[in-house]
Amino acid sequence: MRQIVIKPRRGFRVPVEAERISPDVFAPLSIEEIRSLQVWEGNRKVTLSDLFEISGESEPAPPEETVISLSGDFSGVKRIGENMTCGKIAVAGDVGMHAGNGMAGGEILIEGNAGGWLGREMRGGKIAVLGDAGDYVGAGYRGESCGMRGGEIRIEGSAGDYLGEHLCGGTITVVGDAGDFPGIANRGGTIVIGGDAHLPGAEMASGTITVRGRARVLPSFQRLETVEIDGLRFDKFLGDLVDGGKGELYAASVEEG
Amino acid sequence: MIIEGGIVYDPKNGVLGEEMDVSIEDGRVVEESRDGEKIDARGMLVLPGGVDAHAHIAGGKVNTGRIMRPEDGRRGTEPRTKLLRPSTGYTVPNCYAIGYRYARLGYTIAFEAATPILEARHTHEELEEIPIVDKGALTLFGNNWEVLECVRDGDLDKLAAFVAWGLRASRGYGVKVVNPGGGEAWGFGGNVKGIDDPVPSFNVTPREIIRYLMKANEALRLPHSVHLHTNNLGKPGNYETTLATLRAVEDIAASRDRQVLHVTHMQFSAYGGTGWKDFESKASEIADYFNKHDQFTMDMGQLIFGSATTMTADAPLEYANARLLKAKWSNHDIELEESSGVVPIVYGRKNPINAIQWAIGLELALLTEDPWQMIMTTDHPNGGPFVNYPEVIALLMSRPKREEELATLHELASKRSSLPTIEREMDWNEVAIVTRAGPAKILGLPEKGHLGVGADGDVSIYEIDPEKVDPSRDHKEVKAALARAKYTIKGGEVVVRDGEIVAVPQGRTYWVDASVPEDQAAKVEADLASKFAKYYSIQMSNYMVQDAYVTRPRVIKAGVI
Amino acid sequence: MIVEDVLCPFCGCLCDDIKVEVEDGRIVGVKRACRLGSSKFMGHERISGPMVRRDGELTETTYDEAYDRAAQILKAAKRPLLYGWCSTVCETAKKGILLAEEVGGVIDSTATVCHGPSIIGIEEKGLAGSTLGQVKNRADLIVFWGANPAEAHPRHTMRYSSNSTGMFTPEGRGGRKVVVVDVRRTRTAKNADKFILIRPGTDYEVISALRMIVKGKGDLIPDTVAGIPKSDLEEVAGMMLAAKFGAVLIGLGLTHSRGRYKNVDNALSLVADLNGFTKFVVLAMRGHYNVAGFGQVCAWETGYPMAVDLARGAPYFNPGETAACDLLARKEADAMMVVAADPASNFPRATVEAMAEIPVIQVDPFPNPTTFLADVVIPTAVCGIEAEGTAYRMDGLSLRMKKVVDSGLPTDEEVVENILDRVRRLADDN
Amino acid sequence: MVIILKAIMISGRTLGQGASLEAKTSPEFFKATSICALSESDYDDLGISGEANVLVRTEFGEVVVSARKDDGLPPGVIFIPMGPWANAVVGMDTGGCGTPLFKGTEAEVEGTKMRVKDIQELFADLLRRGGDRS
Repeated sequence: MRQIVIKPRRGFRVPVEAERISPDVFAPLSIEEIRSLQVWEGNRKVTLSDLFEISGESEPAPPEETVISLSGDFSGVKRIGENMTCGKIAVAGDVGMHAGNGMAGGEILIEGNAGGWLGREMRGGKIAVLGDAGDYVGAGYRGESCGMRGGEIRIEGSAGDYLGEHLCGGTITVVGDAGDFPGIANRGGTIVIGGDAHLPGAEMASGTITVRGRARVLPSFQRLETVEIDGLRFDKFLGDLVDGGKGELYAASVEEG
Repeated sequence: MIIEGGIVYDPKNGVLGEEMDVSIEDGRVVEESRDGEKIDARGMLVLPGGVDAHAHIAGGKVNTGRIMRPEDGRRGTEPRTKLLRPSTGYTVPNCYAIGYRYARLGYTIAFEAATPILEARHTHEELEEIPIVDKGALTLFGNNWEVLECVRDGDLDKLAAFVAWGLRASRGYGVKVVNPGGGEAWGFGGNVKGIDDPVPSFNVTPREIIRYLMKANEALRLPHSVHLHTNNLGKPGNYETTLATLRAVEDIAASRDRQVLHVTHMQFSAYGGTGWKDFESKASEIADYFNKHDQFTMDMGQLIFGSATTMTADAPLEYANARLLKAKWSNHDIELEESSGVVPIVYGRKNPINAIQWAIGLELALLTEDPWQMIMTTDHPNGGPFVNYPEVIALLMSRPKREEELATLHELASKRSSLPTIEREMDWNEVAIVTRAGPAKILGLPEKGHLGVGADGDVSIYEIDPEKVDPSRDHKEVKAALARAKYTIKGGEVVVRDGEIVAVPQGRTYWVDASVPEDQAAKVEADLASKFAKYYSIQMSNYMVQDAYVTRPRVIKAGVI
Repeated sequence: MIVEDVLCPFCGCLCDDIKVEVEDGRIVGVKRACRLGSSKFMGHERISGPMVRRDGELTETTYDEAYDRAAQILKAAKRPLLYGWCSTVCETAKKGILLAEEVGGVIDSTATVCHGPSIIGIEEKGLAGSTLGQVKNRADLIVFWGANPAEAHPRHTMRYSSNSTGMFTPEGRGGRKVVVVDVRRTRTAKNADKFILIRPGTDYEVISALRMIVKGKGDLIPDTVAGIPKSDLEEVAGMMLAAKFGAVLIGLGLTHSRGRYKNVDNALSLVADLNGFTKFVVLAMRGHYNVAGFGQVCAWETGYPMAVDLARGAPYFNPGETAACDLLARKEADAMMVVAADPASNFPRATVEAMAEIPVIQVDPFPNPTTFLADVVIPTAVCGIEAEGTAYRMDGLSLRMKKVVDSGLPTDEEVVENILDRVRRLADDN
Repeated sequence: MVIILKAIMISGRTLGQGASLEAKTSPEFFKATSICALSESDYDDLGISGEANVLVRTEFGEVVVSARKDDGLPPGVIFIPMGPWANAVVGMDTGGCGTPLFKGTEAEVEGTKMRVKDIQELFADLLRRGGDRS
């Protein structure tokens, strides 16, 4: 394994766009070449080493044997691990928006919180967040009919609104609460929410959403039966009938009124 | 400027692949240039600048497509440079991308195909932003209340006066008719089912609307003929409507040396079958008819696999599309004048309908014997974006390419069309006709589409040697060369070199100013004053497109003498 | 002198029939305009002259110095935000977008605190709309959802909607039904045939229930939806299905409430559903007279209607990330230029605090709280009264605004162009 | 004892606010905008009368505005015209779509003897903070 360690030299008030921080990009490069990769700080083109201290083995290695360790506050750094296909990124801290954009394989572990659009349009691989995640986890780009198509996202804390919007595949697990409209327009993905959710599964055509806490359920969902999963009783709903959906929604507790 | 030694195809002037020089001075082709600039075109193909007679490139519909499709916007993104504004979009590019991409293809003029008078100001705002190419807009008349009333009252003179007024009000170039009567019916959610189905509330039929508008068009001696999008477009079995429409106007004569009617994006109007299950091509029936009736012309409306954005004044069609595809749907009805719709679509190779549609466009182009009756288009972005023109040309020039493609398509493309049996391969002269000389003649643009003395100095030069390359076999080379002009010259200025934009001049906007007798004009004004007082939501004085919106006009005079 | 058919530079109605009386180069009377429009024509206190902040105080200066300062601020910024553009003409917006490209900025309009969510909804579902005249001539049912034209668009009902007359609507209000859905009984609601009072933040659920009923699945929904008896919803759905031409006119009640763009998204779906049975259109009741125009210009120039990030030279669009309030909430903007808008008043307080920490350039005819925070203040002519240009009505119709009187002040467009020129010169120097 | 009303705060356009929209420093704008409308029952429940002021508090801030009765408001919903007074208590979260939640903030309302700040006063503390002014 080749490990590259990256530490911010300072805080970033202006966001940094660093889609080059990816095992696929780093793998064939020497450490010096990695340092001189171009990233953007707002409207300024800078090199990676202008903003970050970079250390690690100098010799190139295959991407699947490349581990990128991010140490410090990366909450102002966007697009980390974009389109990565293998290897690993481990973040000891927070990350900014769009981490794991279009990711097809490999692994991202975030010990802190993740910004919005985590795993946007993800196709494969794994993302784990020990803290909270922002809005649009595993969602699509605006106007697209598909968000995440495959892979796994697990969030130990809570997630923001529009979790898994336009989900077309893959699995998202949120141990805490989800915000408004988790699984909206779901087209075949699986979402498990440990806590509460507001209007889950709106417009879903297929797929499964499980809310182990309390959910406010749309009037366009039909309550079918009570089922037991892992020792917890759930109301099972079919929906979203407003668009002829055949998705399954399980809610342990339903908000009335 | 002298373009030296290229292999020139200039069909209008009978130049068929001759090695010769082309001289340009003060923006026009001249016998001999004293100016020093020389362009070495030896071993290269030299054509007049491309002419796009039908594309949706500006105005409300196009911008609606952009606004509702950010996912399209992000495709084709290119950052700004010192010379260029940024580009975005594939099916609905921003204005700059439209100009740059036409220029890179070697096209130097393009016509927006459908503009309602009420919203023409918007169309011109966008046309003004499209760089490099010349442009114009066709004005929609087929569902306008004033038109319907003139037809109902049988008042051809007043109709002609209104058409002249409407062209001036919209700074429009020609008469576009889309699903005549259907757009008005859509005002209450209806449609017309054929050319003899009366339009609700107005008691006129599409047949009458088309005939009257054609007669008015010819009375005004407009440079272009009526430009028709047929009723029932996009529906299985519609070839019968298309043929019925043509038969209904066989007696009308053209007032100028051109067609009397142009039927646009014929691919969408050449369908057989009673439904989608037995959907089939009727391209050969349509082409047979055209081969016997040289007073009519058409354009292909070729389908391109992949993403497209359908946009048309045929609003009921778009609603049907959206429901069928479960796609997002925009609609825009325009008071007293038109309706329109926008729906994204992805054409799939393995989709039997799309595969047959793809074959139909090619059949039409190849079975119509006279290339002067046919224009190569994709009905951008309905059949697909115009950047795919090189693909279409390669298909027209190469039977092996067509066979390669057919092998990747749903088998019904071969079974329900005659495309596999068609041997014809267009040559460079025919390509020059269907992309340059033909559309220029059909539009009535004597200074475009050729390289004779006095023509506009619009030239495209491609890095392909017609004497060495066999387009049938080397179709990939053809496509690659056409996609990236070695040089595009616009008005005597090099705007593209080696496929890159090197200058960004502003083109001109064509519009037609047709004169009519004063008494007829007065009758129209009186009618309109009443309509504005009662029905329009704006004042008549704020209606007409002001000169500020057409800053570089090229005004073509026409009218009743 | 009476100037006829003047366009009103206030709300999205963009009324174009105003009569303005001018004497000695001053407006002395206005006819036909509503209270909002008249007030604007008759004039307000103006910014006295260009100013720059020195030692904490705004101090009068020359236009040249103001332009120079503005250019320096924008050029120095890594994340400049160029905001506003809706109470001005399209010609200003065009120059503004070019300026944003030149300085690698983010450009956004007041739609972001208005109908921005409606646009995001349109990106999901499309917009089944029409011009306002189509509503006037045909609509026999008007539904105002979260919209209160009686106060926000006072002439809307008379000119275009409930009370207008047209070809197929000769009886005007008498031949129409009006439904209002809102969280309070507004002045508009008081004129309705049917008023549905909903709880704030329940729009989405109520629309879903209506869609179920419209699609014949009403028996599957509960007896009450967010507190509303099903029978009320059935009555509204029945009115919708009975209409020959219905118009749903949506307001900020949808976009500013919980659910935001998804509320609009669902309303657009309802209208699409209804078109399977009868004719329906939906229109957003846009606020500023040219907020629609900025969206149009921005779309044809950059491909996107608002919230466009040009930092990397290629347009990038993602409200939630690239909208004005996003940048300020995350304190990432390091300079701000405000043209024809007042974010200090209209943004949440905590967002405004971020403005107070960065250099702010204001281009506007009128003093307002944004002036209090500005470092450079550049007064301009009032578009549509003292300057001509293009504006787009709420339904997307473009019209040319007139110049009625001369102010001697530069136009917004000229100011932006002057700053652009100076930015380019700074670039050349480097 | 101070009576505290829990309510949902919404903001929006009014004619008066609109007519003085471009005259933000005018007394008309102050009069039209620095107010809070309450349902009659909520108003009465607060134990206030006449030209009373109320303090509106949310998790994002607080503001003093003058109270009005509005028979169109249901109990539990309060209305402040759009503008800086309303925005003093609106949160900055943009809900992933760029737009703050101008309608629907949970608020507490109580009668107060405190004065309504005029527009200059409302921004006074922001002015003092001023950032890099070089």
